[in-house]
Amino acid sequence: MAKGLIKGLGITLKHFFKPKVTVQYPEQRLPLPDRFYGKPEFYYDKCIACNMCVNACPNRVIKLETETVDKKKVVTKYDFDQQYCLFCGLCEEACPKDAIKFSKDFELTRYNRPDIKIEFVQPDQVERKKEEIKKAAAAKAAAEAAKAKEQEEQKPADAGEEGS
Amino acid sequence: MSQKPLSEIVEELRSKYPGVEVSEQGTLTVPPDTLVAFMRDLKENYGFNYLTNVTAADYMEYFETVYDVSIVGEPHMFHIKTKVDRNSPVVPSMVPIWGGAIWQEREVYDLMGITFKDHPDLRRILLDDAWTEHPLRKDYKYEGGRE
Amino acid sequence: MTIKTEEFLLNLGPQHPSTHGVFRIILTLDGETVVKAVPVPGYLHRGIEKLAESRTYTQVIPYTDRLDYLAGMLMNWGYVYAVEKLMNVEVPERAEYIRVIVGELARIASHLVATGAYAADIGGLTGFIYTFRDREDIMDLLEMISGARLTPSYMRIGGVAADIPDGFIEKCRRFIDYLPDAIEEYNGLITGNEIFQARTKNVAVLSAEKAIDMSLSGPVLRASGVNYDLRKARPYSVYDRFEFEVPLGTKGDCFDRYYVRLLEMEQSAKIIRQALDQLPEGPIKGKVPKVIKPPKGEAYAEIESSKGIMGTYVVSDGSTNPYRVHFRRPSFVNLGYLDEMLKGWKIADVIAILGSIDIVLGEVDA
Amino acid sequence: MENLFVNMASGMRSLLASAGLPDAATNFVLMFLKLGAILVYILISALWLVYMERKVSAYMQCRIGPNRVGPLGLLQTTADIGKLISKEFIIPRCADKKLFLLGPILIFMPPLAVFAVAPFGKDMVAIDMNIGVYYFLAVASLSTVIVWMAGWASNNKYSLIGGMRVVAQMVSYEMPLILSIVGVIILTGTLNMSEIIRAQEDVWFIFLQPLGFLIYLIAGVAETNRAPFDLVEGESEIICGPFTEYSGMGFAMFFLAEYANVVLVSVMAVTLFFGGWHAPLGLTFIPSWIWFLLKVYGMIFLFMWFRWTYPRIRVDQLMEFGWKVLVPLSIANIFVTGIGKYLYQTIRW
Repeated sequence: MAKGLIKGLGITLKHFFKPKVTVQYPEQRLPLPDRFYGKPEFYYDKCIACNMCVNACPNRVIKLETETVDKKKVVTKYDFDQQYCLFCGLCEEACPKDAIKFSKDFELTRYNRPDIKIEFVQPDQVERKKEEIKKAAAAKAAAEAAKAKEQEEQKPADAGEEGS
Repeated sequence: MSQKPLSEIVEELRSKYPGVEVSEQGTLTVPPDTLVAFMRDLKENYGFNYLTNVTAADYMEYFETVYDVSIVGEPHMFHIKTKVDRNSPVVPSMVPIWGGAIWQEREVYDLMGITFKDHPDLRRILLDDAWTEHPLRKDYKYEGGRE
Repeated sequence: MTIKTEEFLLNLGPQHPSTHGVFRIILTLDGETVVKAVPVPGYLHRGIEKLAESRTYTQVIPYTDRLDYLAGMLMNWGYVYAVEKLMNVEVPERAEYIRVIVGELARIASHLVATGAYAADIGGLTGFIYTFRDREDIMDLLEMISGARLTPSYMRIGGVAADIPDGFIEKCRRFIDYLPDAIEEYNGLITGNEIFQARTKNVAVLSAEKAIDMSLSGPVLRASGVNYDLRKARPYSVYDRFEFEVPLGTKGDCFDRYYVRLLEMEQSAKIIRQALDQLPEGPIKGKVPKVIKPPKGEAYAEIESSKGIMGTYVVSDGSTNPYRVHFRRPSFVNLGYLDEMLKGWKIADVIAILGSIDIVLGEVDA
Repeated sequence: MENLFVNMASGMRSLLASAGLPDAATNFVLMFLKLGAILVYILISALWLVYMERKVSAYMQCRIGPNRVGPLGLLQTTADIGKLISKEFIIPRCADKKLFLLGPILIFMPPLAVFAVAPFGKDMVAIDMNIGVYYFLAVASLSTVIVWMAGWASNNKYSLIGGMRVVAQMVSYEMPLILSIVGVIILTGTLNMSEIIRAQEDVWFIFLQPLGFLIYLIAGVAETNRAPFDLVEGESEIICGPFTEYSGMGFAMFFLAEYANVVLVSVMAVTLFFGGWHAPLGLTFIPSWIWFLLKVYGMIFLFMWFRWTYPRIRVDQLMEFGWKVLVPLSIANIFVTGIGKYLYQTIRW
């Protein structure tokens, strides 16, 4: 009659002496798989400002703003409002350049609500990018100018040759 | 029990109920006034004893209630629709035929605002009792939200 | 002498340890006996069906995770299956097999929670911890393949998001081999316990006719002896290629409803084993355009989720957003008969009966 | 070691006597000290038991349990009590204030009062009462009233149901509890606890009264409201029973009193069935009071083991089991014991 009762006692007693499964969290950590969706990471230099991630997001988490410098798009703002994020990974999937990725950092709690929003783009980054573009444009312009000059220099010679 | 093939049942039903329209995918559209007789016939004479799903959709000019009925243990299934007048959205309740409609019809009533005649307990189910609108209607506009 | 007695109202929930979330039952009690019960759902209503109307077809997938959050994979599947039916998309074989594997894993996880939570409802907390210990392995597996434990959003229209990662199959096999030992342990600790049996046997007996009439599905229906499992009755995906049985109860009492789940876990393990053996090579995503724009029309598709029949009704108006999405949530429909089931039982039985139906409030309230 | 506490008491007595106190005053002071020592023991024991329960439950559930506060988490309960003290004590608006406040104050009375007659070791009993067992049964059953009072005064339906369950359960299980002890009393012919222990010098009564012990064990678990008989505070049904509305220190008092009751029932079990402070197998080099405590904590481990293995029984099954199984069995036990003793006496003498 009481067979089940005694068997139950046996099972709990057996586990009393068995090794435990607890992971002592802050000191010990379980390995996370590569696909884990933790804190998002944004690679500024890879981003081509195509807006794919913004459109892929089901919950309008990402805010992307651009500025056009010399006909090239510069990302001036990439805000990730993490409190609305579903961690579905659709933005990562949509991105053609792997500019947004999810890291393995899962400790996302913050003491203050404004801190939840991640503003990825730093002003100096934008400045640098703008500088780079300008420099590149200038270099290109210079190169073109030099080329044009060369051509011009060659031209009269050619013309002279032709004329002779 | 051995079931007749679905196409035969459809033919039979079509001859019995002239108002029934059959689409290419096999969806039956039944006029609301013959709905109860049609459903009762389905259950009692064709053995469709299991009502899976009751829902509704809003097409701005009219509502459509949707019923999915099947037979326990068999692959047969019917997708049945009824057009409901949007100004006076009343359809007969399926609860006397299949008890399982009780909560699903309450949900439709709650979110779509279609009244089910002869439903034993037609109250709001998901939303607050004091709510006055029906959010799944297409003309429902909610206020608030973020930013 | 006659003693004047009075019935009183007891508000069970919405915050109560054993309503598995925010569910409320207004009980009219005569002493400890239930005279009348009025279930009140809706405390977790987020309006997923309405939200879906302003999302694209792919964007709805993460929301389906939040229906039955104990088996998010199966909810994903139910939705993408309906959209695929609407678009007539062919899903590659490998994707189907992966779906079966993760779906059955999710089913085991969900049943483990049901088993453990039921033990806790009856009062034995240790069983709860044991089942959660073993569920952790499944969570690890799902995390490995989808990147998230509870809300995978792993399935895509036409296939799955990513292929099976390295080490997944071995880990999965190890878990499947371990599962029978775990079930043996639950049987010893929970099922075989005389007190547990006294609490659950012959409690709230549900006849097969009534269960069919009330559109109950899943283990609740099968516990009453009704053989209705969509994986067998109307095989979808590749379920017709696997050999498995549909465990049935005999009486339809709380014990049967509990025990059918335990037996189903064994069958699910059997399916996973076969799927791992047969797993073909090939693509994991069918030919689906980048922007999903199904033709005008509608589709209703059903799958067998861990709680019962999960149906999805999708109406398309030809645009990128679904015109109307409706989810037939098994937990919600299964609760329809709760008020009648509770009548005449004690307060303690209310918990036992509610637990045996195994609801998830995310699914009930959508 | 053996006479550590006895010597302390006699040393104290001679000290007081040499200080020129009259005999009556010396006795009074000594009694006061003894009861104070018992109070301290109970409180420390309750704290320790909360920790032990958490550790035992954790180990049975493949967990580690508290291990952060202090070495091995030993200070966890202290920290918890500190937290509970600093919390607000909320009195519900419609509660019966006086009774509501009186509940947690009174709940410690019955166990404290009973411990006065508990023999912790050889010659270590605060008051050697010749109706000790009777006193234990009478005073221990008082806690029913207090818990019921707390449940009623809370003006909460869960509390009320819990309170009703307390009364029903206690009354039903007091019967088999008392009747199971009667067997022991028939064997010894005394109600004095020290006498009962002395009678077990050769053979413990668990061997003479196995059925009596089993009934005592079951009824004792029910008396302390622990699983599988924890209907009173079955948290999956009625939240916390009569204690639902209590917060802060009020809750802590009920919580600790539960453990005091567990100690009490275990002390009685050891006294009546496990030979009290007698050392088993002649291992007398360990002091008697250590043996006693070892046996008591062994019993408590058994209680905890039950709790973390078994689910909860239903209220009607509880009543049925009490009245239809335990009471007839215990009466049969008395009957068999009586016949056995009569036969034993007629054959021997």
